[in-house]
Amino acid sequence: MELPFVVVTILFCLGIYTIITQKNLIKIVLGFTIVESSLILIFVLVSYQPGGTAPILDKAYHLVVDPIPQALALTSIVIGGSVTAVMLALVIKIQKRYRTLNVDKLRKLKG
Amino acid sequence: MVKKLYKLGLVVSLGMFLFVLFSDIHNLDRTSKNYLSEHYISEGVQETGAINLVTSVLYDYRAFDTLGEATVLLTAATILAFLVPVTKADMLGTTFTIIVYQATKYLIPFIAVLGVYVIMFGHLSPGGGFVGGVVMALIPILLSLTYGIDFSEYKLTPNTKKVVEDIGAIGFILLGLLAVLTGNNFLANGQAGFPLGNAGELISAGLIPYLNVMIGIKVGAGLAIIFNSLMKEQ
Amino acid sequence: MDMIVTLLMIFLLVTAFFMVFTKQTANAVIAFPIFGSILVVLFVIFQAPSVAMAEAVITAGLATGFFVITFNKTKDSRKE
Amino acid sequence: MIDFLPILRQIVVYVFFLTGSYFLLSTAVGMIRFPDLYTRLHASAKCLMAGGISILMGCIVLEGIGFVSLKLIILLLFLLITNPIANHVIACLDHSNTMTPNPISKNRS
Repeated sequence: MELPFVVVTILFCLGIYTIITQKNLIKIVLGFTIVESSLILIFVLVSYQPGGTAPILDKAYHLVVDPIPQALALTSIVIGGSVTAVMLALVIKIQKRYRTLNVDKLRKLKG
Repeated sequence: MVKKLYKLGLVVSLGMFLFVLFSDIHNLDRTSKNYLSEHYISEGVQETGAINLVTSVLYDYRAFDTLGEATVLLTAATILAFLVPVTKADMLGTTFTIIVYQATKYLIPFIAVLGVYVIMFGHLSPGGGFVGGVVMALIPILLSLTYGIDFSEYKLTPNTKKVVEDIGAIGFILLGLLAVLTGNNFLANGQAGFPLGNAGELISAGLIPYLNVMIGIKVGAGLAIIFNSLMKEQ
Repeated sequence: MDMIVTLLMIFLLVTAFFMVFTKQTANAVIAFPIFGSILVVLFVIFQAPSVAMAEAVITAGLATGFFVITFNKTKDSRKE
Repeated sequence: MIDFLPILRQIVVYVFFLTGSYFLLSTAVGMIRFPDLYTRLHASAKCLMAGGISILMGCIVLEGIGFVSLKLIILLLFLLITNPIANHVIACLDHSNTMTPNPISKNRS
């Protein structure tokens, strides 16, 4: 079980690298969603135990995974969807104002 | 070139720090007693009456957080309604044939049945208010994607959606205040003496199904407003 | 089951790197729901069905619609 | 005497699952190997439909008569309605945006 934590680390760093270096505004928003997905994945990985069942107790059970991080992950997903919608609306407004999606040209037009 | 290497070095150092942090999380002592989770797992079904433990955490033990989460959705819908001008624009160049128009009519009852099922069985099976609300919000989205935004706003006007969203928000708070009248905490369920019923039936678990319905109404109307606002921008 | 988890993790990384380093924005937008769908399968394997349903409906379904609408509205400055 | 009904059910389930896996694999190969948009759409439509129907039929046989089978049948109906409409919309929009199919050229190899 060493591999999933390495994958989470690589996904987080990839998202941060996208936010820093990419020029297109839509790809920057994609970077935000990658970071958010990696954090949800680590919530689920912390709650998992080998041999456990899902937290729905309609039958006899032996070992149950932790329900608290799953509730937090559910909260995080819904908030992430609405935040993505607000960011994309701002992207459309920027494109209507300055007629470009490139970050460098945006910076030049301002000064 | 030097700037790019600088950024790459920053990200790599951040990755090394995160790797140490995550390996610490991985090596946590899992055999030690975790009292909160143990209490939720062993006593949760008797105290709340809901089989799905995630729902019992989300709507009973931690219901105040759910109220805050609904407030974030309301804020997002309000910001998008501010940003949008009054013009009405379609998606660029979308004219469909009659097959699509006719088949959309047969598609809507499936979506409505699925949404009501997911909302009503939220305390017995995976799902709940948020997922069911998003599925119900697909109906106005489908109308505004196929028939155009004029028809969608003729069938369901924005004032109607706003009123439905307000009914969801106010109903959640009133259901919470119902527990205060009996002399208990805000949004208390089991301690306030509501009948819990037999665990596993449809009408059980006290206030949780009604809270699910309110959250479903609120999320569905809010996401429909957000989608229509994003489409109307020209 | 361990092998399936390893394979899905490798697919997840490949999809994420393709989504970031491709040239055209349309490919990145179309690769986004594939990323979400692989995450849904991983959540079901790790015993979290509620989180899997929310991820499938919101991230892979509705957020993709938001991205496609933004991609359609910003048509005239797509070449840069 | 051997009770052969569970064995027969197992064999039927294996046949359905293998057929579905073959069709889904051919979908993936066709999406990569075909040269044009319309031929790729052809692979996506037909083979995805056949694979989905086969795997859902296998699940129905595996589950037996009950409430879960009713849900699976409703899912099958939903798939039968939505998948042709999606492919029809994609092909129709591409054709209206003046995207003509590639002409067939002999001795291309």
